[in-house]
Amino acid sequence: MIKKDIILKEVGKIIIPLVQIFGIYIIVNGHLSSGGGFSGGTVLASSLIIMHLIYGEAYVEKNIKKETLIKFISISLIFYAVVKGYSFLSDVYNLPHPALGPVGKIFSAGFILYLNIVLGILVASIFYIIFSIFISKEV
Amino acid sequence: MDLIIVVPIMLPILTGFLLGIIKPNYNNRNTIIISSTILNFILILYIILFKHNVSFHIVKINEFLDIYLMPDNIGKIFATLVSALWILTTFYSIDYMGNQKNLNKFFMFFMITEGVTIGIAFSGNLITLYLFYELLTLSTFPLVIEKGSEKALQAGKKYLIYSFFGATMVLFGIILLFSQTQNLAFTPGGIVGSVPMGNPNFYLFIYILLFLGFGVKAALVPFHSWLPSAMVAPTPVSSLLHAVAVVKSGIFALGRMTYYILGWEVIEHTKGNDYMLILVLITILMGSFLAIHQQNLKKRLAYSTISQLGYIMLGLVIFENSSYIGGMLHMLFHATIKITLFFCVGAIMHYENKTELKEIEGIGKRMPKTMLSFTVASICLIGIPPMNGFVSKWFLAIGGLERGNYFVPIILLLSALLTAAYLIPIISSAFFKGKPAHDVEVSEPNNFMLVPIVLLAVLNVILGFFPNALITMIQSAASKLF
Amino acid sequence: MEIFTENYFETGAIILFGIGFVTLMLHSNLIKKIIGMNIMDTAIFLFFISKGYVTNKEAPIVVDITKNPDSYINPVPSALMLTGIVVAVTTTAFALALTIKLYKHYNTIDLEKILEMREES
Amino acid sequence: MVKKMRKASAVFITLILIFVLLVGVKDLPEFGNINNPTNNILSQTYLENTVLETGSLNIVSGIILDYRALDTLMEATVLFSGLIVIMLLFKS
Amino acid sequence: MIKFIPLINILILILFSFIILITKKEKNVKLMSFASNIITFLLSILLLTRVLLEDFIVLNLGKNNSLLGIQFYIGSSEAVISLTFTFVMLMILWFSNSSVKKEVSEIRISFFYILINILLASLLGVIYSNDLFNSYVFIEVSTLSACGLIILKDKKENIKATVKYLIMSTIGSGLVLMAIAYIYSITGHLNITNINEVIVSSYQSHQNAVLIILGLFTVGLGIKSAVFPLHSWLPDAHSSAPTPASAALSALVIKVYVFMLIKILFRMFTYEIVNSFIIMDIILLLGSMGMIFGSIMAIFQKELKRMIAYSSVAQMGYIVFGIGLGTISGTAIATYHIIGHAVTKSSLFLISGLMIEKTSSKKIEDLKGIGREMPITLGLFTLGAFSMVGIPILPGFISKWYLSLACIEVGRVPLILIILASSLLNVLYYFPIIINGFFGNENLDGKIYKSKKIELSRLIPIFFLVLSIILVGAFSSKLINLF
Repeated sequence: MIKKDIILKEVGKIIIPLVQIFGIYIIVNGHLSSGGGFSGGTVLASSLIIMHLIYGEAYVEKNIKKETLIKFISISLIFYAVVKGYSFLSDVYNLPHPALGPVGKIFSAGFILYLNIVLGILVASIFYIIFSIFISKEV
Repeated sequence: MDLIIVVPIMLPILTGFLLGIIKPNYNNRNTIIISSTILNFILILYIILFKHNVSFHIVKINEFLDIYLMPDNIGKIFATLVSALWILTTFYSIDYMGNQKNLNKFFMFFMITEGVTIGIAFSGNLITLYLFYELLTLSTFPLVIEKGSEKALQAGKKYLIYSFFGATMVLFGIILLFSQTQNLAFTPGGIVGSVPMGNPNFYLFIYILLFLGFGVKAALVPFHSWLPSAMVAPTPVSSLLHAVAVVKSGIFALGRMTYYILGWEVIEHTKGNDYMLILVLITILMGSFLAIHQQNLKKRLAYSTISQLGYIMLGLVIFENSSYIGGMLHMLFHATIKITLFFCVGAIMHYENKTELKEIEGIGKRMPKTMLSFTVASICLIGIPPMNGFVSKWFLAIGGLERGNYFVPIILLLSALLTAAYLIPIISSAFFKGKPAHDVEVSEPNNFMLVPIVLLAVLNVILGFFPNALITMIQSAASKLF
Repeated sequence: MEIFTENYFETGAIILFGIGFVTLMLHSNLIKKIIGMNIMDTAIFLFFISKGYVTNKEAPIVVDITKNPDSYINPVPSALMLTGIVVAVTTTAFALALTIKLYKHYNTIDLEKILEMREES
Repeated sequence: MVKKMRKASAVFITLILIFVLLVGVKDLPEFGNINNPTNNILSQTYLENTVLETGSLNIVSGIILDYRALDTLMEATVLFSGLIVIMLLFKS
Repeated sequence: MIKFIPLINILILILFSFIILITKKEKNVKLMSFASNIITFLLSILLLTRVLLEDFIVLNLGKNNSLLGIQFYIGSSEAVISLTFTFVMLMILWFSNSSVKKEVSEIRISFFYILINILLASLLGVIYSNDLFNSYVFIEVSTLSACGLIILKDKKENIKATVKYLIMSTIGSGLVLMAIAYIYSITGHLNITNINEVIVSSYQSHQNAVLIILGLFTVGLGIKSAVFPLHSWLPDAHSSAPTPASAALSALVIKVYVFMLIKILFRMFTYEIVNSFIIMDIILLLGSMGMIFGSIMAIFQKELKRMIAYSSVAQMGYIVFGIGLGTISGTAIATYHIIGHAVTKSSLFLISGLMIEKTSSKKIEDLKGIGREMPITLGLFTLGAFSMVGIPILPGFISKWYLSLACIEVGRVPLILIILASSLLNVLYYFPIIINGFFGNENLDGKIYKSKKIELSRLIPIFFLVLSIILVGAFSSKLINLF
């Protein structure tokens, strides 16, 4: 196990929020600039992984439990599938769906923003869970 | 109401499954199978007498796979033969098999085999015939390996592999034929003559494939060796295999194929029958010669079967009216004769458990009725006038002469001599060797076994004296062909 | 020959693919096999992406709407390869997990040794 | 010895594969050419319609999240099944 | 709304699998999995009836735009195959309802149901999808979930088999993706129909590229569907997996890839194009070799499940053979054989699972006399074996017959010998089991089997499968006319 070095902890205090904010930025700007759910989710997952490496698993567990992450995964996948199924239907039968909004703003582009967010959550939690499985003791 | 022609096929099969399911005890089983066989015989007689040119589609899956029944004269005669002999065999085997365990399975397949054989007799097109042919292999296999010993399993495997090999050749032929004719129904004179005649070598190939394929079950010489090794089966089974069910089905299929599918003009045009004639003559002589050297009685009879089957096939490769009649007659007569011989040998095996030739000296004094019937049957088989064997051989010889094959009667005479040569020693050693008659106490088999034997012997004689009814029936069928 | 210099992008991708393939075939070490798998996938992505490139045009991210859409490269390969990359990542993760498990069972990650053990037992 | 043979055959197969694929590359259109079949009606329509129909300035994410969203859904399912399989592997 | 059934099938299956992940109670897990599969089955029936009315359905996903979006194409063969697959999967679930516990540890059971749902969804996706890259993604999903099904048993050999399978299928999907890249670079489309329009006009100018594309697709999909020389992963994987899983893998999974090969060869390229290349002869050769060598290798197997796995290599040979003939009738009979073999092989695997569980031994020679213990089970096995051997009216016979007719049609009569030879070889390895099972006595004495009672809960689905074998045979002419 990695030695809990004071420098690591202090730097982590600064770095981790930056990384998370950067990831969230990538996710929500997925439809405006390059990036999107997957890349942003990976960045978020990397922040969680750094947290796990520096402060140990218990610390992460205190903030986010594995069960919650799994619930996140399942719920976000369900949301994604339902929304996309609905949008496929609405394309054919012109059912109502959210307005595209002003092009170039954050809140625009219909479903894409929400799908990006969902994907971000999904990817982040899946990658973190896989990492924690790999690193965990029982292996 | 054409559905009735399905009943003789389904009744024995259902009886068999009934036996398999409810597993009755000795007496119930006997009543069930005896009543079922007799009922079946009556049904078939009814069909023959009152149902003319009936036909029935059981299931029509697509243009080639329709299971179609159409009994004509030949089929009816074959079915009668089968059902009649089956009754006798049933009585015989009830006594022979005795009261050993899991006989229900034996009789189950015994009954199923009867149904399948009648199905072969009634089948109205080649694919139905093929289906029942495969089923016959599958349903007789358990009878062959009934003893369950390692030797029996080996013989069974041999039988299975030979039969499936033959069936595969048949299937190949059928596929090639179907690709040309798009039709497989039995029609007198053949179906190939109707479609434009293609390359004769193609039809020659088909003919040879089908002949050899069906010939495997008919113990044609290159493929005969399963028959002697299938002798491990209990005697009723082997008598059925030889006299009635299996080999005769092969012969019957050959007849169907020759006269009802390809048509004899076509075959003659391809010269296929000349090649086959050679094989058939080899079969006749080789069977007789091999039979002389056998010491085991059942093996001797087996090889004699091979040569006698050669006679019948002679009637199928010489395209003459009288030789066709001769072949068909010999199919029936050989059935009755050979089953008699097997029953006698089986009785000796069962009561004296003697299987070798040298063991049975003086057996004729112990069981005179049995050996007397054996003698009658042998005389018939040798073909001494006016016994029935003579009639059929006469027609065969006439056919050969009409065709101008003068060596056919010569070969027939020669093989008759050989027949005598392998049957007379049994009789002589049975009657004229061993201890004098007065100090041998007579012990005949009991009536379950004896009555069928005597009945069959008498039947042979009767058929020998009054064959005309049969001849006219066959003639009416043959008149459509020639 | 000059066609290879013109299609230098595809040529390089193909050679990279060959390197990955031979790594996968040659080494019996599972980790090296997985590395080979990844090189192969990356080569294919490179090959596919190169299909979308058009000389002196820019990435398909609209900065001002008024610009002529013809001034962007073909976006389809990029879109497809985003999907492909995630698939490859998942497969790699699964392969690594299998390797860990195999190591727990056999104490070696040499596939040939492991396969030989089957013959013994 | 057998191992050497296998290695040699592996190298041989790879060389054949590379050669075949390069022959294919020789047959492919020129790299980066504007007239390639890849720059066809499909890519043109994407470039023109994406911003208008989906309102996403990033055309790629517009494609993967709207036009070809089924791909992305399945991609998420791939991730999901990968997670399932790995969890399954380490459940004991 | 009916035209959305394909999408609804896939969505329902994966949605329920997502929900199962966070459900705790095992009862609810089973309930949801059954519910989703039954819904899918019924919807597939509905879809088939619709397709029979208007002979194909095209569904555009994504702005309802046939050019930009992803397209589903459901012809009659797709509809029939999806109906068959859903039916078989439902029967497998019914069977495994009571028997998964015996092979899979308690905590992994919910994963089994998740993987089954995802697997079926991805298979249906590969069948429906008319878009190359989308099919590729579906293929990856199916590969991962198939691997998961294999490692449900926590044994050494399972993991080893999975590693083999994973490496082989990664190479396969790599080649497929490469082929997609090539085809995209010479046509610029991903939709099979659009590619077809472009390629028919322009394939002369890219002869080598088209040949290489055909080769890459054939090898890549051939690895995944265990076509003969590339089958080395199959026996380990299919024999070590738990019984329901191996039934699903051997009956459904390998078929899908070969069906995608059919779509690519004959719908994307046309008969004229593929017949003008040497590739068809190679495919024909592979099929013939598979038919012969698969059966020969099956003869020498000691374990029952390995033998059945090798026999499915041989049966894949039949399908590939039908494809390799390169005629419409050959393709139709290949599609028919996909269906017939799906039902037959699944029932054989489930029955073998029952036998193995009863005798608690994988070996074939330990099955002697099993017919006395479980006559009904061995009887059903016999019917399945008859279909493999080719007794008339059963699917195996009909496939052989039509394949032979197709051979005559293209004037390749000697090939019929290969078909008949392989059916003879089938006799050689299926009949000993039946014979020894029914008539081999020596094994019975001194051997005490477990309880004699028949558990209907697992015999009924097998019975339905065997019934469907007979039905597939009985309606063969209608089916083949559909394709």
